[in-house]
Order: sequence, then structure tokens, then C-alpha cells
Amino acid sequence: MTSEMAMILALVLPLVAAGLSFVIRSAPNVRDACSLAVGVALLGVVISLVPTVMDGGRPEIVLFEIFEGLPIAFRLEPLGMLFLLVVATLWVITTCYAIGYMRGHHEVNQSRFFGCFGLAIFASAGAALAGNMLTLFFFYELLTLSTYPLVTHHQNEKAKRGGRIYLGILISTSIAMLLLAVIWTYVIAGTLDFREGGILAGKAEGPMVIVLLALYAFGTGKAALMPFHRWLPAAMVAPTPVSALLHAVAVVKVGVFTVLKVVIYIFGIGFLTDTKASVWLMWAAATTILLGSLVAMTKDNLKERLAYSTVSQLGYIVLGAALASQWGIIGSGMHIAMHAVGKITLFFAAGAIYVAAHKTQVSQLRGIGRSMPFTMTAYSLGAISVIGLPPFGGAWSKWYLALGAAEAGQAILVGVLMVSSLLNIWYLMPITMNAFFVPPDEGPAYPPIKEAPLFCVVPLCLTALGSLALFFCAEPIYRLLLPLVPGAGGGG
Amino acid sequence: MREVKILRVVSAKTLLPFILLFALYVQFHGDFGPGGGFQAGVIFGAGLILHALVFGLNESRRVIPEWVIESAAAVGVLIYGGVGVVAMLKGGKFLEYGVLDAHDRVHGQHTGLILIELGVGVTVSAVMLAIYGALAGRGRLST
Amino acid sequence: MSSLPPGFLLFLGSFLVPLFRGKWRAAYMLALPVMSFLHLMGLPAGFTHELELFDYTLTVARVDSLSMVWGVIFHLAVFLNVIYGLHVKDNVQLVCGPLYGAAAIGAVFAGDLISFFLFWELTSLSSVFLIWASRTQRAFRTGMRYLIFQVGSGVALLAGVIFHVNDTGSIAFDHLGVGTLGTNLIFFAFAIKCAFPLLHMWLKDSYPEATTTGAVWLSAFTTKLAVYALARAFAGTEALIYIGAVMTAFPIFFAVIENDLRRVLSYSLNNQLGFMVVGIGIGTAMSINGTAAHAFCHILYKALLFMSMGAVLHRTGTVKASELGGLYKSMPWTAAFCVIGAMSISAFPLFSGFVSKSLILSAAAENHHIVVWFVLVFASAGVMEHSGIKIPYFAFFGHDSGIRCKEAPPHMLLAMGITAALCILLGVFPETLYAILPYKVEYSAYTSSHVVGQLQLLFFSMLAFAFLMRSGIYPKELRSTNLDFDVVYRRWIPGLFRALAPIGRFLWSTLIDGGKSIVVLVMGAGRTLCSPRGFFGRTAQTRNTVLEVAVILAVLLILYYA
Amino acid sequence: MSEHLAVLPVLLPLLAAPICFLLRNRIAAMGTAIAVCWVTFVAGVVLLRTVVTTGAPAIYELGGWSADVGIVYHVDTLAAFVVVLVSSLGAVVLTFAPQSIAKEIPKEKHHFFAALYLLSMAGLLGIAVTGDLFNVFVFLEISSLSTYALISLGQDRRALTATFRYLILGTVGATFILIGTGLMYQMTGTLNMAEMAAHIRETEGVRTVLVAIAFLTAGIGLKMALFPLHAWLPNAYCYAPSSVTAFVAATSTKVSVYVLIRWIYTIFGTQGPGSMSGVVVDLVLPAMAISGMFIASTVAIFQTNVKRLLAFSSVAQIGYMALGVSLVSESGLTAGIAHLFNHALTKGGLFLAMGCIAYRIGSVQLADMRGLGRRMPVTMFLWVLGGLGLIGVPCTAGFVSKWYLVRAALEQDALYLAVIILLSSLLAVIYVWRVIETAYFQEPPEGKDEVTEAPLSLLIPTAVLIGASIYFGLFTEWSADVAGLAARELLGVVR
Repeated sequence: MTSEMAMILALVLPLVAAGLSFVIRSAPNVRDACSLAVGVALLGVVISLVPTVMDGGRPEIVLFEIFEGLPIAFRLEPLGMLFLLVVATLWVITTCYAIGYMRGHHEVNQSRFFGCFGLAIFASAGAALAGNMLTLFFFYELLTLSTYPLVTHHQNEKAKRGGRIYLGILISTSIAMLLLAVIWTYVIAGTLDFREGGILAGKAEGPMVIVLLALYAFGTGKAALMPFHRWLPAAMVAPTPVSALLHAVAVVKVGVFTVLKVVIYIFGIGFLTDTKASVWLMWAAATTILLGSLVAMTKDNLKERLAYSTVSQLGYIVLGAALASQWGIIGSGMHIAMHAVGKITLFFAAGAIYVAAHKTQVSQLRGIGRSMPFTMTAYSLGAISVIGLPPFGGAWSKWYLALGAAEAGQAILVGVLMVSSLLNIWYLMPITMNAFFVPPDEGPAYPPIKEAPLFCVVPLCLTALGSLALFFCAEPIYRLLLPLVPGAGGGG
Repeated sequence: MREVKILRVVSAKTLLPFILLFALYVQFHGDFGPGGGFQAGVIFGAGLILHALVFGLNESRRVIPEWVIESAAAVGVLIYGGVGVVAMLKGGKFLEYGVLDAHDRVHGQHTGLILIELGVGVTVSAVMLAIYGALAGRGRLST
Repeated sequence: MSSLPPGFLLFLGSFLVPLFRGKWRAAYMLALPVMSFLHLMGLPAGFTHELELFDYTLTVARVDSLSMVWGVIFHLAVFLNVIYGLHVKDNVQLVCGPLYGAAAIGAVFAGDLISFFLFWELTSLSSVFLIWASRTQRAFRTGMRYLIFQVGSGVALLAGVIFHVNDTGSIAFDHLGVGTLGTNLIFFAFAIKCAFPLLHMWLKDSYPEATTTGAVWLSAFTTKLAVYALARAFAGTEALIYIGAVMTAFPIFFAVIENDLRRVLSYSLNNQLGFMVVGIGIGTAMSINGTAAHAFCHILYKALLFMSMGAVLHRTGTVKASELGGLYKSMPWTAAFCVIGAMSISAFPLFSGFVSKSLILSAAAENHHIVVWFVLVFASAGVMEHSGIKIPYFAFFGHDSGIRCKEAPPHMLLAMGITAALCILLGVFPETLYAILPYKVEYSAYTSSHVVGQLQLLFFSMLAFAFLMRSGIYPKELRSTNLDFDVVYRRWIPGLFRALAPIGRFLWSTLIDGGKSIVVLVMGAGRTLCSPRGFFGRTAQTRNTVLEVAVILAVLLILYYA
Repeated sequence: MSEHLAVLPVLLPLLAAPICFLLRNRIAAMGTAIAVCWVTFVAGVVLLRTVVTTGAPAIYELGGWSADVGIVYHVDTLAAFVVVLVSSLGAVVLTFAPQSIAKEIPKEKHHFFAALYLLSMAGLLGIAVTGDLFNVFVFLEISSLSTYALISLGQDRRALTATFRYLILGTVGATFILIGTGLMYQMTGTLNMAEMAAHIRETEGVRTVLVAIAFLTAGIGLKMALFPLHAWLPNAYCYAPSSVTAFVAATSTKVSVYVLIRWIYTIFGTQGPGSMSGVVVDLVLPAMAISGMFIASTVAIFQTNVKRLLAFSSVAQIGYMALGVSLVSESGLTAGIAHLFNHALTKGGLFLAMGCIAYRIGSVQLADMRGLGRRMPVTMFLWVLGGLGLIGVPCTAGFVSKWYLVRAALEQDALYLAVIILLSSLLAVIYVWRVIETAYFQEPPEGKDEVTEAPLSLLIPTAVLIGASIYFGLFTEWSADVAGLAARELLGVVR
């Protein structure tokens, strides 16, 4: 199988899964088995692509031109490879989890759910593989639309309101700003291809670069840079697998992925460093990091707290991009993977708690570690990874992000990253604490073990172990990302 | 109106044939002198409207039923277009009558012109009648 | 096997503890530190273990004379702690204790800053559970504060390392010296864990809230690891001398008025650290030796003291001085071991504290730090005062509280016994200790001037205590929580937040309301103009439209003719 | 036959109209009409292909008379493109019509409907192909008059008043155009557009020409419902029979825009004193377009009748086209022309979907569409796709035209214009989502009969149009690329 074939398969398989889910409505078991099988197949395909990219291969597919000189094109490069890998891996796990959750919760419209789910993965895969900004933009929007039915799955008043904010912010920002930036770039540079070293260098100058970067950064609403973060907590009305998918894998990561891609391949790191056009973005990201954490502290609803934590964590990645330094970029790239695995664990746990105990508020979780030991242990591991403590994957990405900040000469930003870790502890760890070390409010001190369905618990344990494994196996990710920053490597 | 004999006899019965005759004159003289299908159609239609004015719409419709009017309007257009199409089929352009006569282009021209003027005349007179009928029959007849 | 880094066995092994039950667990847990220790001993001198990661060469293990001292004592501490905690059935503590020790050992042998940082953070993470394992609301909050401090130190270290790496490109963990932003931050990180004045609050805040055994674990590793780190990276930094001097002196006052005996111990721990810090600050071979030796001894006698208090807590459920007294009747062995510990910490000749503290004092004297020397001497008296006398006096002697309980469980006694024996052994045969010190020692603690001087000091302070008690001037033991510097973050900062919150809320709501009212205004305008009855929305009259056409025509004509 | 290609698209429906009328049989008439429409469509496609591949306009001299005396059909890329647009929409909508009008129009009028429909289509096609200014007026009247009649067939009583209003305003517009045409004839002595263009250069901007421009602009503004001259449109669209609405909305205003393009670029040119640039193109047109984009969209947001909502949306969309045309650049013109086509597909599809809904629930009120998402899932899904097209979401045709439009604005360094365009398109999100939310998030009204999915004969044409709007959002070879070609031709850029 050639790499090009594999790339096409990677795009087609999620579509197949989506199609199957819509078609096989009447036989849920068959449907879910198919979803799962396709997911595994996708993972296989994606993994088969890794060696090519590692060896410096950049397979390309050009489909057809939409505008003159602007085709729908796919090109596999390290960042996309990493993102694709994350998506494919977590899709399989999330599918397992979703099966358990949706059934455990007797949700309606499961076919539509899984169908849209597949579609969202398709969009993410497309974004990961996109070879130019136009293609990326297409899949970006497709992702927004395909996840809207997921967010509003319950179809009640609350879902409607959440969906409104979700769609309103994502569509508005993308159309009013991102699209503008894309077209502007095209007008300036005459192309939208992702090229090493950027396409804007030497073609744009002065305040225009800053304006353009701002349009990109804020236009990518999915990156949840404040003040365009409100959609993320609003999307919490969705069923939990969706939140997991949205907040760890697909949506938000497409956002920051886009920002990274833009910084690396549209502006070019060197160009941004020279013009200092991204300095303001560092501070915007830093503000998001801190404010996101502060707001998270005040939230009692578990999923909302996690959502704000995500807002803050996305700020890390944007910060890394804005630093436009080699280590910053590597840190950002790593953080996509590390945070994905960590945060998905947290959401899985939140969902499992909801399925098993019907609890949504942090204050209700006292002593729940007794009845749900696996879930809460996994939660703790995920939380530690998100905080960025060793021995969990999050530590490495934080390391490189901070190194990037130091490299860019932004000592205060290093401080911001550090303070944010402390804030993270302050709102994530008490949950662990409460769950394990504080007796429950009601009844006997040792309630019987009542875990969520196996389909829920196994995936979340897997992801928790995954975030642990990522600490020890971060090397390949590093190697994968290294070509993004020519000139890096070799010691510190 | 039924009672006013003078009107009925003088205006209608006496004048009507002449009006129609004049219409036909204008129609067939169209390609030599002033006038043509359009004017002829108007005159012809005006004559028939006069009839309707004098004898009433119902009487008029009895003489010329509605479907005749409607069909006439359509047929006129068809004649016009048909001639053009025939010209096309004979190898000319649309409405290039010259080709209608295989030997003499001028003959062809004549034939074509007379035919299409006929079409125009028929349609115009029919439409005149239809419009009058629609206005006069408002609330009484369904068109 | 021999290529494994030290502590590795212990590290992995501790995760498997929950798999065992009963006797097997005890055996397994005891075997762990022993095996690990044997492995360490089996390693060749100058052993290093390197690892390639991300284009860095990590020196996961580096065995040299300095790290060896700590390696040995940490293993010993783990072993003693395991014995002491044999009664514990809580898996969290059973796993986290050895893990904590292993992390500390790992940190000691780490040869580069990255691995050091990783182990450094690990000690924080594993130790906090020892506090939380008390399972009370109080412990929960304390644990959170503890964790924030520890991770705060971790992130400061991380930031420092990052700046350092960025400046120099080197990740080697050797002498750093203060001066650059990076090393200063690293210094600050060490300072937190070493509980420098004003950064010490976490220590006396958290240790007393830990579980019976947890406190013993905690007393051994975190701060001593920091001392090691300072000795490794900042030996000879002059500021440390003065910092250390202050450290030795100021906790005494708090210790005197404190009611919770484990908190008293925490203060005295802090004060003992001061001696070590001074030793590092002086930075000569002798003083470093002194620091190493003192750390070694300190771990033992401090553990012993915490163990005895733990035993009291275990049996009576309290360690409040105001509620205890006369326990020597019920717990004679414990009382005896406690006194041994107290004498060690007070540096009675023939006890371990004496042989190590003298090294530091002599080093200070030799380097002509006269003022510091006096402070240290005064502090020694203070130590005698609060740890040497106050602890045993209020717990085991003093007025009889009427509590009658059983003697401590055998395994506790065993642990205390071994520790006590070691304290005496080291005091009597200091050469064994001196033999493993990083630098060659040509020093004798037992000179007449040392011994006499020390005894004078001790007896005068005893006298003072007796006098104060008799005259009733000695502060009463009251049920209270003494806040020292932690008032800043436990009272002032929350207070500040409480004060600022309304302002923040006001600003926020103004912003939101302002935004909302603008939106409402725009929506209202839109609705008025564009709703089906609005100006634009209603069905326009034909005449109006014709008028508009006319106007547009007119405008065009005017524009063209203008 | 190929030499007659230019005339066929007009001739076929024009001749078929009386035949349908004569047939009188409902089924026969509709059948014939549908067949003729599709044949016309094929002819149109062949015509477009020919024009594009040969690279030269197809010229047809009616009756063999040359341009100075006779009427010449002059089909360049743009004209052929519009022919395809009108004929394709006409064919699809008419295929939709039989079942739809069965519920909306009395059976005995069906043949009448077919004839009028064909006539209207013939008129629109005639406008596209003719190269004669007066002929434009004639065809405009043919199509307008038949459209009035078509609209008056609506079952709602208000259809008559709407028709009347349309009639009055349409006639005012037509009169203005006639006056303008007359003035132009006076100044140039010819009615042939190409020759007229040549003569205009000699007039050096005489005031008569300027007056002609003023009249023509006002007149065509009315005909294309450029804000604020759109008053006839909402009600006319709202109360006409579903299929008529779809057809008229998709074609008639678009053809008016085409006429405007013709005048600006072919006759008057964009440079020099006698051109339409300066006042009209640089000032009046963009001003009207932009205010229309915002105000009409906002009005659409507040509508309770979905057909009316879509009608106002059309007014706004006309603004985009006018704006594109007024930018006088290749991409601007491309945007305008592409949007003609893309919006025709989208809006046609949406109105057809409304036809499906009206067919089943007998109402197009928003309140009656509650919960429709579950009861007519396919229809509503198609509606959603169409709505996305209106917004201009990627992968829909609307995106392609928006892309060109924004690009054109940016190429002229008019960042503010680009922002305005994008912001106004956000208003579309709101009105589209109002409908979607109503259909999917509200409980169906109680006490009404159970509603089922629309019949296939209605669904398929709807799906074809919506599908096409998606297709042309991805594959632009025959939409935007052709539009670009046409734009280059009009701007005189050598291809």
C-alpha cells in the first residue's frame, strides 16, 4: 500500500463508519461493531504512515481545483501525522467508551450520534492531512457543522442554547475572521500551500502582519483564545463522549492545530521572529491560560470546570505557536498529544461518574473513590498529566513550552506557565482528594463498588495509562516533530 | 342596449362588415403599403369588440366562443413561429423567408411575410378580445 | 541488574505492594529496601547510568561520595519506616511511603538536572498522599497547601533549569552557584523545600497533619533532599551561612509556644536544617562533611522523635502538650527512646547529634564566622530547650494527664529501638559515620573543650527550663493554632481576594451588562426597523416605491449634472 | 442544427407555449412543457460548451438581416452561461411543478400555467441571447407579463394585490428602460449593443447619454429588486404558487442583473466620460448593494413566513451580485456572475423545499414548521443544506462566490468592504438558524394531522438543485471558472 493510498483510506474510513452508522439503524450491535472495526482499521492505516513521515517522506494528493491554483490537496507532514495519530487512537477508544456510555444511559438517536461522530472524525482527519489552507478551512467548517448535532444531541431547550453559542461563535469567527485571513493571504501571497518557511515572508510587512495574525488567531475560534472561548463551556450540554471528543481530540485540537499550521507554514517561524508580530499573541495566550484556570476554579460543575481547564490548556499550545521559537513549536506539538490523552481521561471519568452515579457537580463527589476506584484513579492520573507533573506526558510538553519561552527571551511567560501549573493543581486535585480521602456525605463510609459499565471503564483506564506511557515514550513524538523546526536538535 | 335599434342596425350590422373588411385589407396590404398584421389585428379585434359592446358579451361569446379566442391567440403565435421554423428547416436562419421558395428569394420573402403577418394579426385580435372579455366579464364569467 | 540506577528496585517494587497481604507483605516490604541497599552497595565507584532522550543525555544515576551518604541514610530511613509502619493496612500509605523514599533516592543519585527535576516532583506527588491519608477535612486542606508549595518548588526548579539550559546548554547537575536567573530560580526551588525562613510554613503546617507513620516518612526525605541539592549545587554560597543562622534561631520561639508536639518537632526540624545550611554556606570540606553527617544523624534522631510521638498519637489519639503528661508509666519504652532521641538532637556527648553538630560548629569557628557561631550556640541551647526537654517532659513526664494506655506496638518499639541504637552507636563510634563522609575527615569530636562546652550549654538551658517552669513564666500550653508567616497565605491573601472579589465582580458585571445593553439596543433598533411591522419590514406601498425610484433617478441626474 | 444553437433556447419554449395552450389537456400540456424545458436545457448546455470551447461568441442574425438593420443574437460566454442557468432552473422547477400545482392551482388552469411558464422562460432566455437593446426590452416585457400572470395564480387572495403591485412597479421599471433605450437610440442611431458601444465612445459623455444611464439604472434597479427598490418582491414571492416562486426567484432577478452587467461592461464600458463608472458603478450601486445586504438580511431575521424570509434573503443576495459587479475587476465580476448561478441554484432549491413543505402541511409559516425535522427529515435536511449555502459555508456554491467577492475587495485593498461582506453574511446564519431551530428543537404543534415526508416527485427535483449547489461548491469548472472566463471576456482581457 502506498502512502497516498493510505492517506485516502484514512479519509475514507471515517466516512465509511459514518455511512454505516446511518445505514445500519436497526441493528445496534452490528452498527457499533462496524464502527469499532473501522476505527481499528483506521488506526492501522495511520500507523502504517508513520515510518514514511519519519523518513522524511511527504506524500501528497491533489484532488481537484476549486479556485484557480487552489486545489483540495492533502499533504502529510509531521504535525499532521501526529494529530492524525492522536485522533485515530483516541477515536477507537472513544468509540468503545461511547458505546458503553450511550447504552448505559439509554440515549436516543444513537445512529445519528455515531454517524455524526464518524463525520467529525472525517473532518479532523481531513484537517490533519490538509495540504493547503483552503482545504484546512473546509474541514474546519465541516467539523463545526458535523459536531453541531452532537452538541445538541438532547434536543431540548438547554441543548438549543448551548448549540446556539457553540455554532454562533465558531461560525462567526471562522467566517468573519478566518476566512478573511485566508483570502487575504491568498491575495498577498498568491498561494495557500503549506510550505516550509511560510508563504508570507517578504510579501507582507508592518502592521499588516499583526492584523493578519490576529485574524488567524481569533478567527480560529476552536482554539478558544479568550474572548472567543465561550463556546467551549456552552458545548458541555452534549453527551460526555462528545465532550471528550470535542475537548480532547477533534474540535479544540483542530483549532490549535490550525494555529500551529498557520504559524509554521503560512507565516513561517523565522518571519514571525523577525517581525515580532506575534508578541501580542503570546500575551493574549498567557492571559487565556491564567484566566481560564481562574474561572475553572469557580466552577462546580465538573464538565464545565474541565472545559475551562481546556481553555487554559489550549492557551499553552497557542502560546507555543506564538513564541515562534523552535522549542515552543515542539512543545506545542507535543502538548496536542499530551493534553489530548490526559483531558480525554478526565472527561471519560466525568462521564463514567454520570453514568454510574448520576452526579455532575464537584461538590457531590466526596468519597466516590470508594465506589468507583478505577475511574477515580484514572482521573487522578489524567489530572496529574494535565497539570504537567512527571511521570506523565504533560511534563514533557510543558518542559518544551517553557524552554521555548526562555528561548524567546520571555521570562515572564515561563512564570505564567509555572503559575498555571499551580492553579491547575488547585482545581483538579481536590477532586481526587475528595473522592478518596473524604468520606461521602451520606450513608455508610464504605459504599459498595459500583463502577460504570465495562465499556466505559476500560477506555478511561487505557487513556490514563496512555498518559503515563507518553512520559516514557515521548521520544518518537519528539523525533516526529523535529523536522518542523530546521536547525533544532543536538542537545539543548 | 337591445332596445336601441339604431345602434344595433347602423353601427353594428352596417359598420361591422366594413370594419372587418378594412382589417383584412390592412392585413394583406401590409407588405406593400402602411400597416401590417399588428394594425390589422387591432382593427379586427376592435370590430368584434364593437359587436360585443352592442350586443352584449354573452351574445358575442356565442358567436365566437372563448376557446376559439384563446386558441386563436395561440395559433397566431404558432403560425408566426412555425414560419420561422420552416425557414430554418429549409436551410435558412430563423425567419429567413427567402428560403421558403426554392427558386426565388423574393417570392419566398412575400410568402413568409404574408404568413407571419397573418399570425400576428390573429394573435393580436384574439388578445384584444380576450382582454376585453376579461375586463368586461369580471364577476360574471369565468375566464 | 547492576546497570540499574540505585533506588530503581525500590521504585518499581513499591507499586507491587498492594499485591501482597499479611506477613508476605511485611516480608516483601522489608526486603525492598534491603535489596535496594545491597544493589547500591554492589555498584562500582563512579557508577553512572546514562540515557538518551530528546537529544539530551540524561545521567539517571551517578554514584559519588556525596550522593552516597544520602543514598545510605535514605535506604536506612526507608527500612526503619517500613518497620515502624507494619501495622498500616492502607494501601495508599503502603505504596506512597516507599515510593517517596525511592524518589528521594533517585533524586540524590540523579546526575543531570532533568532527571533530578523529575524525581524532585515525584517526591512531592508521592508524599502528599501521606498527609491526605489522614482522611480529615483538615488534612485535606493542609495537603493541598503542602502540594502547592512542593509543586511550586518543582515549577521554580523547572523554570530555573529551563533558563539554565537555555543559557548554557548544559543539563549537568553539578556546582551551579547563584548569579543567573536560572540558577537563582533553582536556588529558590531548593530554598522552598529546605524550608528557608519565610518559606518554611508548609513544613510545620503539614507534618503534624500527616498520619502517624506519614509524619515519620515526611521528616526523613524532603528537606534532607533539599539539603543535598544545596550541598551539590550551591556549596560555598555565602548567603547560605546567614540564612542558615536565622533558620537555626527563629523557629525556637515558635517551638516554645507551640502546643502540638509534632509541630514542635517540625519547628525543631527546621532549626536543625539551619545547621546544615550553614555548613553548606561555609563550603569547606569540613563543613560539607558536617552537613552530610548532620543530615545523616538528623534523619535518625528526628525520625526517632517523630516515631515516639507517632506512637503516642497511635495510642492516645492526641499529641497536644496540654492533654498529655505522665505517659512514662504506660509507655516506658517509648519514653526511653524519646529521651534518647531528645538527647541526640540536643547533642549530648555520646549521642549522634553531638558528633555531627560539632563538625559544623568547628567549621564555623575555623572560618571566623563568630556571630554565626554564637547564633548556632544559642540555637543549640534552644534545641535542648524545646526538643530535648519540652517534648519528653510534656509527653511523658510533667503533670499526670491520667491517660493510661498500652505500650506502643512491638514493631514500633523495634523500629524505635533500632533507631535509638543507631543514635547511640554513631555517638559513641563517630568514625563509622566519618568513614562514609564525602571528604576525608581528620576530626575528633570528643575533645575536652568540645565536650565541656557542650555540657555547660546543655545544663544551663536545663536550668533555665526548670527555672521558668517553676516561676510559671514558661508559656502555658494552650489549645491554639499558631500562625507565623503562613498568616500571609492563610489569612491575608484570601482576605485580599475576599476584598477584591466584589470589585472584580463589579467590573465584570459592568462589562457584561454594558455589553448586554449594547446588544439589546442594537437588537431593539433592528427589531423596530426590520420586524414585519417595522419601517423596512412592512410591505411598502407602491407609491412609496415609485417615489423612491423617482428619488434615485433624481439623485443620479443631479450627480451627473453637478 | 448546430448553427441554430443560439436561437433554439428561445425558440423552443416560445413555440411550445402556444402548443401547450392549445393542448388544453393538463397532463399533455405539462408533459410537453417539461420535455421542451429539458430539451432547451440540453441546447443551452451545448451552446455553452460550444462558446467556451471555440472561444468565440455564437452570432445569429435573425432572418438573415445583418446587425445594422436586423436583430442579431450575440451569445458570448456570459450569455450562454445565463442561458444554461435559466434553462436548467426552468427544467428542474417545472419537473417539480405538476404535483405541486395540483394542490395550489385549479386543474383547468394547468395548461395555462404551462404556457405562461414557457413564455416567461422564453422571455428570460431571449434577454440573455439577444444583442439588440430594444429586443431586450421586448423580451423583458414578455417575461414580466407572463410572470405577473403566473404569480396571480397563487391561491392566496393577496396574490392578486401582490401581482398588481408587481405589475405597476414592473411597468414603471420597463418604462424607464424603454426611455433609456430610446435616448440611446437617439444618440447612437443603432440598437445593436456592439455598435452602440462603438458609438458611445464618440459621444464623449454627452448629457443625453448620462440621462439614459440614469433611467436605465433606475429601471433595472427596480427589475432586479435592488434595495430599496425591492418592494414588489417579498409579497410576489410569498404568495405565488410554490413552483412559480422557485422559478422566478431563481431566474428573473438574475437575468436583470445580467442586463445590468451587459450595460455596464458591454455598452457603456467602465472607462471614459460616457461610461457607467463614476456615479453609478462607484457610488450608487455599492451603496444600494451594501445597505441591501444588511437591511434586507435583518428584515429576513424577523420574518415569520419562511417564504417571505427567503424573499428578503434574495434581496440581500442581489446586493452581493450588485456589489461584485460594481467592483470592476476580474474577481469582482467573477463573483457577481458566479453568484448569479450559485444563488439561483441555492434559492431555487430552498423554495422547492418550501414547496414540499407547503405540499404537506399547507403552510409556510415558521410556527407551523415546528418539529418538522423529525417528520419530514429529508426535506428539512435539504433545507438545511440550502441554508448553509445561503450562509456561504465551505463546500457549498455560496462559498465560492463569497470567496471571489472577498478576494475582489481585498485586491482593491478595501479591507473594510471585505469585512462588511463577511459580517453581513453572518446575518444569514441567524435567519437560517431560526428556521433550523424551529424545525428541530420545537415540539410539533398539537392537534394537527400527522405529517409525512414529501413525495419523491417533489423531493427529487429539490434534491437535484440542492445537490447541484453542493456540487458546484466543490467542482467549479462549469460554474465559477466559466464565470471567470465571462468576466475576462467582458473586461477585454485576452484569454
